[in-house]
Amino acid sequence: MKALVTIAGLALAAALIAALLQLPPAAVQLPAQVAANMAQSGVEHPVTAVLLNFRGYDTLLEVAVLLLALLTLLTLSGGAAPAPDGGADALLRGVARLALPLIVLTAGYLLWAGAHRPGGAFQAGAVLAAGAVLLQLAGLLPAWVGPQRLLRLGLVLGFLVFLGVAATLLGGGALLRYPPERAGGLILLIEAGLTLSLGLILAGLFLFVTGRRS
Amino acid sequence: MSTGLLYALAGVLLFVLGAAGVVVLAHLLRKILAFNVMGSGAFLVLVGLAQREGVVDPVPQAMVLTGIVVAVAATALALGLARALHARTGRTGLSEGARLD
Amino acid sequence: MTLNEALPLAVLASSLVPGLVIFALPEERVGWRTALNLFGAVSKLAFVAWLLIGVQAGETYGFRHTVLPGIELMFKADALALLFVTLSTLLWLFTTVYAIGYLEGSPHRSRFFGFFSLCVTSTVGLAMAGNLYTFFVFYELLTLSTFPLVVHRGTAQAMRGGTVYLAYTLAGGALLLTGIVWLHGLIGQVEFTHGGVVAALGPDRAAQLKLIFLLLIAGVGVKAAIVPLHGWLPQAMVAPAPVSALLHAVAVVKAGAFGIARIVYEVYGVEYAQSLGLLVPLAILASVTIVWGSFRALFQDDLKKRLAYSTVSQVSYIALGVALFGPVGTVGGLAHLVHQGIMKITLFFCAGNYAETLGIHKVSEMDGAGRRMPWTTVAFSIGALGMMGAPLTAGAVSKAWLADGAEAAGLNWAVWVLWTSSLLNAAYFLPILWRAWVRRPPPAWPDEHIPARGRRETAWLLLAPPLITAAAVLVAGVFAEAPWSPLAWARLIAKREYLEWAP
Amino acid sequence: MTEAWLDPAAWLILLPLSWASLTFLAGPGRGGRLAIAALAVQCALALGLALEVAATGARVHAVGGWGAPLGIDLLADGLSAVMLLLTQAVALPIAVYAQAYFTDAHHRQEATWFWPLAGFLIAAMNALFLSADLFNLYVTLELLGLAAVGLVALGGGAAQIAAAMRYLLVSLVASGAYLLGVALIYGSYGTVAIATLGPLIGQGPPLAIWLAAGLMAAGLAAKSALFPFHFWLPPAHGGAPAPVSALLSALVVKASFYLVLRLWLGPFAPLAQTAAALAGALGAAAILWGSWQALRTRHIKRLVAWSTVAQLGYLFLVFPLLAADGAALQAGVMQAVAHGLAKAAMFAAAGVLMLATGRDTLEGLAGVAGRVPLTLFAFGLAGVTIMGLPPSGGFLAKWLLIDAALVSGQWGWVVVIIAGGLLAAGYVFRVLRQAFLVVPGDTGFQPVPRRLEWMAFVLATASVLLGLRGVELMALLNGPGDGQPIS
Repeated sequence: MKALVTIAGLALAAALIAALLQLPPAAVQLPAQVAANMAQSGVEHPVTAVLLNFRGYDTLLEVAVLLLALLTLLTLSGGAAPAPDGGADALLRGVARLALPLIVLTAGYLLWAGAHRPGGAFQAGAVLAAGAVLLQLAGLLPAWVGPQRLLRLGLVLGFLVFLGVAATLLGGGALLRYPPERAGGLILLIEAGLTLSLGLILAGLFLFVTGRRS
Repeated sequence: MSTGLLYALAGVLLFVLGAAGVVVLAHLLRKILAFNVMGSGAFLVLVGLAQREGVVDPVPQAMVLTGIVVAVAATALALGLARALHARTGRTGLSEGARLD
Repeated sequence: MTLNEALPLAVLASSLVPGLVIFALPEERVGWRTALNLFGAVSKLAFVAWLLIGVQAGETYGFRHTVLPGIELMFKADALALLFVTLSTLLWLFTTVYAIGYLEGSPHRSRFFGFFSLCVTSTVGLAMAGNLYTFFVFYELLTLSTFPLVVHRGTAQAMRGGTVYLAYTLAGGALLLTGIVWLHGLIGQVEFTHGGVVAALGPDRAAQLKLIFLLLIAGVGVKAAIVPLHGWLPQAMVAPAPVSALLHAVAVVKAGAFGIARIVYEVYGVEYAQSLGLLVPLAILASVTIVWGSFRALFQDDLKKRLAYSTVSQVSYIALGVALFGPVGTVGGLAHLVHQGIMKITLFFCAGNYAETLGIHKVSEMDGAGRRMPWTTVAFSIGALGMMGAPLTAGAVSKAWLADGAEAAGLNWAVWVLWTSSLLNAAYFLPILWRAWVRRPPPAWPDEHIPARGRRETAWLLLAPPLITAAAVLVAGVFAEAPWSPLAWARLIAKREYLEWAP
Repeated sequence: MTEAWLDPAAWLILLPLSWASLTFLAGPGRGGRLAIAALAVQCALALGLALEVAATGARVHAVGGWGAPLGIDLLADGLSAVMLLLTQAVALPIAVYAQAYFTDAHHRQEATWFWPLAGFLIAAMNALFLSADLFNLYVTLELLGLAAVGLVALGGGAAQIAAAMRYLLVSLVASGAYLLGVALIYGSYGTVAIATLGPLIGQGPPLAIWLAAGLMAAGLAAKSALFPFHFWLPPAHGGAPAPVSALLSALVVKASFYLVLRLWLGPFAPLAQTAAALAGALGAAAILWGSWQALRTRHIKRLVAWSTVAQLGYLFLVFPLLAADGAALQAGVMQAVAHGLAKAAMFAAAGVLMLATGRDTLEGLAGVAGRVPLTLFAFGLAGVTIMGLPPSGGFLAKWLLIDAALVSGQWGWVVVIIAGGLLAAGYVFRVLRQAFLVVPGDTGFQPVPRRLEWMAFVLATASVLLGLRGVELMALLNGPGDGQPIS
């Protein structure tokens, strides 16, 4: 088995490398099109423009993928009692308390910065989630059990806002077709919603699972 | 040879390495890590190959961001399943499963 | 939709709709079920009578529905179709009456009568099929709707019989399908047409056409129980008597024989089939089956199995008639399609009566049965004599035409086949009659369910159907020359197939 | 052209996404009625879209208003309209079934997040059938894969989790291969829009495109459980709760097949002939091996799941015949639709049989025919389609396949198709025979909600009646006029 896989892998790698080395230049140049349409995109950073405007539909589905992962984890661990406090040491607890405001601040900055430089909702949400994980490790935040209504609302809010915007814009002629003058505001609205929800989802991926010691 | 192409070639190697790992390794954690190596390889090819002429292309970068999030979700799900399997059977791999089902 | 389109559909619906309703009826609604069954059977008969009158007057009845581009579900109630439709409809009526009596008080009757109606629907649809596609649809539906009837008793033995039945018929269906699709690819939709449709393909396709003929005949030959494809028929005798009666004397085996007639006359055309040299091998195959079936029947002690082997033999008379090139043989074969049906159903009804009344299942148990059940035994005797081809019975008429047809076709050996078979028929039927009439009855019957009350030897519902069909055997024999006899109808068909022939 | 506001294509994606989130919000085990109502609307939407496509031809919805290649296009043509119709038509009865199934005491604890997971699953399929962008298709594939894995794990038992894990790993490696293919394509041409790629690949593809096509086809074949990548399917489909098995077997595996077909007929058409014989050979192996295993297994649902492995093989037989005859495409689509309806019916019926007998083995079925006759009838009708007997949709599919094989002189496939049908009869009648056995005494059968029986029956009847109305489906597939099947 191993030998077979090795041979197949080597052959595939060799073929791929050979293919890459003889590749002619691409026929379509999207960067030029991206640059030409930046003014209508409502943001200044090209990656954000692609992510939330030109290919915003990908992002919509990608949030659904995250929600799905969380849902499945919930079916696996639903109803388990949270583990007793780990009793983390005082130093960790202190650091976590100090770091929390900084984490929130950083997340806010990343969200705002996404419009014109690398950053945005995912990065911000990830930082928030990291904060939640840190708190849990420090024993300041209990692990989560089956989500209550408010938490469920928080988890799907970003996605619902995104969907709502997408559906509303359908009236303008197409799914997610932002009017250029309002694009910036709408994208910020979506990003804000996503930051909260993605933070909760990513945190949930950890906090719903740690509840149970196997 | 441009930097972009170099990245792409490295990506090919990582992809093949990771894919082989998923197939060959027995421990689920290793399989999951191998999958991540494989995914990273594909991302490198996507970004690197598009920029082999030296022009920065934001489209594949955005795609890779999407891909990373998908990979995060998949990894979390896989870890959750592995944990649940371990909790119920004490097993850390699938191959022993053949006997049980 | 015009009336001429609607009538064939009405014939189908008159058994399909009651069947579906019966499925939904709770088990205990006996009255409703009986009413529905009889209403369906009688209204079907009325529709068929209407069709008969119309077709004789030269009307054409048909219906088409496109299923896929180039594939149509197509019904055509022509003379040949009506021969089979009328037979099935009449015998369905009698069998329904018989089955109501036979199954009284047994479980799963809704299921039984539901599938029974579906089975008749399939038979009638198959008879009226206007092209090979439609023929195949109903051919397979017939298999599917009869399987639950064969295994109705739910015993392990019934399951074995059902499995053998399925294995044979589905495999046959697969061969048939291959042949049909192949032909379809060559000439498009294969509509049944007087004189055939494949001759236009030209001589360079002859080899392919021969192979296709082999596939088609092998496919329908399974249901027609042509040797060596007959193995399922004796096994399927585990079914309840009404099922054996209708399905294995009429619907299923006749579907096969009827298919042979359609393929030879209206797909290949007799003349073209003859020029390809396909008819003589078919005649040989039919002859082998006739003799082999009769021969095997000799050694069966189980009454229904003896009848089953007799069916194997008798159904091939039809195939033989079709294979005899010339109108006389055709008339004989087609008339036998009807005659054999009424004779064999009589025999199966009687066999069911012996089993149901006295628990007699074997020939060796029949001693003196004629004294205990004279009327049943009279009916049985008429059926048996008909099978032997005794004068004044329907069997004599068809055998005479077949023998003439063989001579006309120049196949004198086929006449000898018919004689041999008649002798063998006598050899396996006469001992039964001897035992029943002459031997003394045993002190106790194997398993007497229904005690004799005065002149009534068994339940009326069981006795009336075989008496009527036995009477029909005589009527069809004595009045063979009447304008409404099965023979007259067979001549009408032959006249239309052989355009230059005047009967 | 309808108003953009009412574009059914967009709503077929938005609606299930919305009810998936709302049923999550409603809480564990809740939201069934909302889902059923929404699915009814989706059925109407799919029908509306199909009528529109049939009347005016394929239509494009440029998401964000940018248009390919900068933006993502949604494309609704005959093929996608057929698949969308199938998806909604199967999902609605199965949702009604699921609601009754999960209120049953034995299965209530499995219900937790069924509705949101099912919603995302259906949204993913609708999105996949409509997408005309290779990278967007990757995202929909992942969405679909994770939703399916989540549903398989729903039961929560060790066997189910192991099956889900195996399914997830296959699915991830497969979509990884697909993604690498997309990366190579983007690298070669600078776009992933299918419409833009078609003419580019037609000009003589470099080696990278051949490899990309191979990687993508292999990944999708693994997701479709094509032999020899089928090993994950029987435990996953055979172990999940009945409504889940129905959705997975009837629809999910078809989604990746659809994508193979779409790519083969579309951008990869210039490369298509190379691997066609291989695809056919693997399909043939799947038919024989899957049927053989279905004849051997002791468990009802395993039997049905192995039957899926076999029936998927027929879909891949289409590829070697595509070049020869237009009938092959029709056959493939007909088979996909007929099998979808029939397999959903079969799993639904199998679920009822297991509820009624309280056992999951074939042996336990003895005598069940008298207790749930409607279900057994449904199983039989679905079986008619699976065996490819008339007048079912499966029969038309088989007819068209044999026709295409004979016309192109490829006799070998005919033998496989016929043999597969007979083997299918073998395993379908294994179940029916056992159910017809009469057993004496009290068998201890449980009562079953009638709604479960009726939904199995409705789906099975649809799969058979499809055989009488093939014309409409083919007209939709071919588009208005007698033009080429799909652009």
